[in-house]
Amino acid sequence: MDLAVVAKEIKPADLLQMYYYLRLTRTLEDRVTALYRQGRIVGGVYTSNGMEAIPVGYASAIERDDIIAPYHRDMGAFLIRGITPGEVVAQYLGKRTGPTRGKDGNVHIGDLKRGIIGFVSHLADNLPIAAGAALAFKIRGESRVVVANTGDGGTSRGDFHEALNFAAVRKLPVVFFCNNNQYAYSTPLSLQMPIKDVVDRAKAYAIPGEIVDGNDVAAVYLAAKRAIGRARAGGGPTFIECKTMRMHGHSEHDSAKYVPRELLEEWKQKDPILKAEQLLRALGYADDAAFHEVEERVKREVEAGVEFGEQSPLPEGPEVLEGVFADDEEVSS
Amino acid sequence: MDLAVVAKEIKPADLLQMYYYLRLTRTLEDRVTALYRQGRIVGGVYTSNGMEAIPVGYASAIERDDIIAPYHRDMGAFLIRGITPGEVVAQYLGKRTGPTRGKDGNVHIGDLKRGIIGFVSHLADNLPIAAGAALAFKIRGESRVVVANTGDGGTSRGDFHEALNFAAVRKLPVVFFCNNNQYAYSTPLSLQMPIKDVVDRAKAYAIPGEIVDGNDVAAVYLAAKRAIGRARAGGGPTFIECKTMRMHGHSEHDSAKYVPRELLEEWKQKDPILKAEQLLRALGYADDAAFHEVEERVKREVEAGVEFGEQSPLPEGPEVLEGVFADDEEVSS
Amino acid sequence: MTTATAGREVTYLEAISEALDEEMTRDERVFIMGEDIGPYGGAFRITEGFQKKYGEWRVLDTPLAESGFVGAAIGAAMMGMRPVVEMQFADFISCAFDQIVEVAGTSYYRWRASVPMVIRAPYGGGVHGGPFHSECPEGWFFHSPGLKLVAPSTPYDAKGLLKAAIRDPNPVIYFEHKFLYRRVKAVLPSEDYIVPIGKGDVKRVGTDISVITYGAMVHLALEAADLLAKDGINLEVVDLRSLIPLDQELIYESVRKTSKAIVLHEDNKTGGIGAEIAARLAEDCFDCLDGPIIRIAPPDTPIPFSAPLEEFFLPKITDVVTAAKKLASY
Amino acid sequence: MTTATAGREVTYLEAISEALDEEMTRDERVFIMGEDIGPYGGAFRITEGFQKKYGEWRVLDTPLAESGFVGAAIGAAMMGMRPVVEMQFADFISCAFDQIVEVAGTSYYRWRASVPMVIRAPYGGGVHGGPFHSECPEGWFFHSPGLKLVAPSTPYDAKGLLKAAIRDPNPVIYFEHKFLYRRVKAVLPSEDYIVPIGKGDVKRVGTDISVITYGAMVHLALEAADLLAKDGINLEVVDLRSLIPLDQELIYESVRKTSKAIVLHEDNKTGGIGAEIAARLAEDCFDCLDGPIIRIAPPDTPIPFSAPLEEFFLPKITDVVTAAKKLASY
Ligand SMILES: Cc1ncc(C[n+]2csc(CCOP(=O)(O)OP(=O)(O)O)c2C)c(N)n1
Ligand SMILES: Cc1ncc(C[n+]2csc(CCOP(=O)(O)OP(=O)(O)O)c2C)c(N)n1
Ligand SMILES: [Mg+2]
Ligand SMILES: [Mg+2]
Repeated sequence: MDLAVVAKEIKPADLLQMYYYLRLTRTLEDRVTALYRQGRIVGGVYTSNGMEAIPVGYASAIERDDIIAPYHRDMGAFLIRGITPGEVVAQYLGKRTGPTRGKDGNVHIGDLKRGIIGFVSHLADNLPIAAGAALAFKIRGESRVVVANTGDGGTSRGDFHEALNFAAVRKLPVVFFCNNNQYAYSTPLSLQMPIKDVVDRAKAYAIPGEIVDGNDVAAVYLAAKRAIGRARAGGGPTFIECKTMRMHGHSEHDSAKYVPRELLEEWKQKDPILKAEQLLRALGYADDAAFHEVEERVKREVEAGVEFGEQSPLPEGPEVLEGVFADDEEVSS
Repeated sequence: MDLAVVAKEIKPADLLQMYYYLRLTRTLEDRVTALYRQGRIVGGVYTSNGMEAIPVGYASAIERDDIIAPYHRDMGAFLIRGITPGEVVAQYLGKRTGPTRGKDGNVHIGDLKRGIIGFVSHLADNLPIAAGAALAFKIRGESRVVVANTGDGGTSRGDFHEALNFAAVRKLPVVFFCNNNQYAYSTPLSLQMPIKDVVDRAKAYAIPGEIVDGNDVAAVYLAAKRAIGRARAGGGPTFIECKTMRMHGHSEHDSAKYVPRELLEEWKQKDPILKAEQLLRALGYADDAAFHEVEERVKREVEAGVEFGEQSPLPEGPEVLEGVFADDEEVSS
Repeated sequence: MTTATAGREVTYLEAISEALDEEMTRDERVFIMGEDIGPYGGAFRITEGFQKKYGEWRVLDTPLAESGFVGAAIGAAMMGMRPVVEMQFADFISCAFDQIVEVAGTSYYRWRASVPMVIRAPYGGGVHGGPFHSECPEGWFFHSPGLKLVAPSTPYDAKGLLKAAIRDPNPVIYFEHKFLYRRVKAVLPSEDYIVPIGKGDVKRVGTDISVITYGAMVHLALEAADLLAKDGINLEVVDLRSLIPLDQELIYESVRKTSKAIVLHEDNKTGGIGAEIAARLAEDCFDCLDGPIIRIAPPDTPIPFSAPLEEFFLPKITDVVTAAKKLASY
Repeated sequence: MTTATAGREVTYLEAISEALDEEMTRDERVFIMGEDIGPYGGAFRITEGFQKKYGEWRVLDTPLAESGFVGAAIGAAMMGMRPVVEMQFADFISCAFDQIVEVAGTSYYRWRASVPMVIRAPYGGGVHGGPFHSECPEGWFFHSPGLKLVAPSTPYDAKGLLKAAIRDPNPVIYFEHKFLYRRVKAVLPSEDYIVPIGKGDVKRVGTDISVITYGAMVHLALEAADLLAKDGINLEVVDLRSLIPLDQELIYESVRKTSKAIVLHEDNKTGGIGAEIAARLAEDCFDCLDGPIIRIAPPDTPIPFSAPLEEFFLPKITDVVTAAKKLASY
């Protein structure tokens, strides 16, 4: 990112805060991975390692009343929206204090009070939901915006098409992010779609598209700001493709041998935390001491979270039966 | 169409044959509509009135071993593939001699021996099927091609997206036609999609797209020829948008009041049969006497078909139970 | 609230239309979406005039994309709206299956997001619609946790259940039977009322055999009951009205009284709702049964188009009569 | 044909892999499609090495689009191929629901186009996969005409049923239970064999109570049977193996012998396959039943993630023991 632009467009405190969330995400996810390796977590562990700048960037760009509809590599967005490391660990451990009280696992985190639409594993299912949330805002004349995210893989699903088409026809206040990390599980982009840039998908809907460096948190943030501004002003949806790379396996059991090592080497140089530090240094907003301080802080917070998660109680069997239906006190009103 | 091009690219006999099928389609569908009005047919009657040139054009362009995956306004294609007017009437009347022996109705006609994939009402479901048929040809190294058709409405469905994407990734020998008749039932294009030309959908798949005058059978035919040739040569799919207008209601119960009368007036001047006659006259291939002869011929054929349909037996109740599963003689092989 | 048609006889179809209209007036959060429901008023004209009255943003014509607009309804519901979506025919609900069962059905259970939406599904045969305009898809959703299902058989229930469905904080699939649209009529109360979800209704009190059914088949059972009465066999007709939650108590009460049960529906037999009812009776009311539990339902085929085939396929009055006579002999 | 592993003990997972491999060798028309099945060998590594052996056009990695690739498989099957598609997890089959039930299930019935395809669906719980990596979707398809469904419980059946499914001229959904992948082993015959679709298997002969079940629950029933034997209660364990067509004769035969039935499955209770079996027994074997038909199945909720919840949700050995003891007292 051009330093002058960043200096002009992003407040130092905001950029520092993004840096903090990048670090918090990395540290938390590394810690969760360690728990997984110790056999403490069962099931899938999907991390955003190498891609943290995308959720941190877009979630930093929204306003309090806006809504996010994330997917499975958006830890930074959960954290910014107020999900605590403790809740994340509790969720992974199936504890009652997790956002789904043990009912669901890993990053299936939703909480409308904190403006987060919970997602299902079925990829791209979150996109029509996001469009519908935006429709609600439009119908009510509220100036709220929805930001949704999908992987490159998810864009091949029919629900992607139906959601973007509907959002575009109705000019809904929703911004579609795409985390293009070049793979869907083991499948490279070339076997997923006939185009090089996922953003070309947006042409089918006459939706303005943009490609940004997904490893540059400032770039993601500014692109999000622009698109959110347009959406809020009634300009309809935007599609933002964030070029990035998945640095871990698909899930932590996957060694990702199918990814060429050189590709990983190349992208290691573009690590989003590294990039953010370079930027902060160049702008004179922070130095090594400051980075170290953040490091220490997030470590403490993550450890406190692990402790919270571990000490939280598991749910009890009969809780299975609770909460299939919302209660219908409303019906008699 | 440029006369010189037509003269050079289309054999007179072929063009005359297309004219015959345009007339046969029109006369047959008009007759079916009359039967419907008399209460002889129950259920939906979907005609291609005003759009006959599209199925006639593409089905005239394929080779014997090619396959079509039509939708509900492709009567001309059924006829060219060898479905007789009698079978069509029998199908509408629920007779045992119809292609589905009374099991299914109206234009749900399929027959692999005649290279027709039967479709379900669920629009766009035929598109992944078409891609899959093309995949079979590709795997086996056969030089056969599949031509599929959809309405403008059907392009909003997820299956459209998944089919075109897959076909493009794998460069499958399939040609996608779109009958853009400006409405999906009562819904105008502007509420279906944010783009003016449906062909823009193809950009998402880097599929070559073309717009043709869907009321000009020669234009449709030549576009189909080109696309089929490319598909056969390994060049992958093409998307062809045929601009046209639905001149009847969605189904025959629908008076289509929602369509501006001027629009219908305008398109009446562009009637595909009228256009074909102008072309044939200008090329000197046929005159009024010839047209009259075709008219008489198709009338006779349609009447014979109606008689066949009416005199055919209805199926008997217990036939319901037959044919849920194909028999499994194969299994022991 | 008094309705426009107070005192006048209305059809089942009009009852649906009235319920929608009144709820849209009563509650700003209610809006409707679907194919051709705007200026056209819907394939069955249930929303005729609605767009004029409520505007383009409360009566939305959608692209032809069931998964997309059901998903959008879910999202809007999560944001506090009360969407009612129309399937043009229930048959097309298969296109939205994933959103309904995976998202709508599980969100409250997993993360406490209630999804107060209604899917209107015009379903059922007897209208010569063929395999894709006559389906009974309720069996699939009966086996999908987190969804409520209702299926009225009368104008009164049609209106009251749709209102209850719209006011319910959960996703409700409202199965409206196309065959009944213009065939059943009734004078409805002039004041606002609901029919509570989860409560069945005994449509005919009897003593000898319980016929447990719903939708269009309720009328078939009532006709059979009239015939059988002449033979001294006295049927009780239990109309489930709600499929989920099922009014198990009402079913058990009836069968405890009659000791004999016929379960009747129009959906395919295998794995249908009748199987569940029979299974519950076989488990919980075993000691009170004086004969086998007979299910009457179509065979396991798609519903065919041709008249003689469709007639063979659908349950008939004679099926009920035969089954009742068989049971009476136990 | 002799298999690579003749004489060696293979897991359920390896049995599936072998069946696929042998059928691909035996029949050129067989090809496989799915997400990550190529170089990666599939999420569960069932197709490891297949792409090397059979090439890129018989082992196709697809875009992430279940409806599209299931539809493509249907089209290829219509053209005479024998596609086998893999759902990465059975849970995602909801995304392809429409193509499966409306197109695959009805094409032969309507216009005589046979659709010889197989959908492999890794399903089931007990693996802490949470709501979307543990589903049992068989109940939906059990209620969809035109599909065959199989659900093996042993390596022998897994191999033989997959081969039969591939050779069958109809669409077959093959439910392979993830919990069993590496937990059950057997030495398989060295010669080619199939397990015929539509035939159940008595996995344990008994006299007192029939337990009718399939998939992973077969092993639960067998363990319960061992325990109960000590109390002098002798269970017969009927493994359905095929869900459609159901081996009704075998079920009836067993229950006629024992006069008592427990139906056990892992899919949600309401509207599950157990309901159908109980309903058939309550209708056709009413006179031979000496006690209620007891169903054991999870409650009507999504399958939860957390260990104590999942444990509560899934049927347990003690559930079978309790039910058997109750029945024994009749
Ligand atoms: C509909 C559906 N099919 C299959 C899967 C299994 N699956 C989980 S993640 C994944 C790959 C996702 O790729 P992408 O969308 O690019 O996201 P990424 O993991 O690369 O961030 C697959 C195939 C799924 N979750 N949903
Ligand atoms: C998935 C699905 N939803 C709804 C319908 C009901 N329906 C039948 S035809 C039609 C409009 C089709 O429009 P288009 O694709 O443009 O074809 P046209 O009839 O204009 O040729 C609709 C909504 C359907 N057949 N399939
Ligand atoms: Mg990816
Ligand atoms: Mg159209």
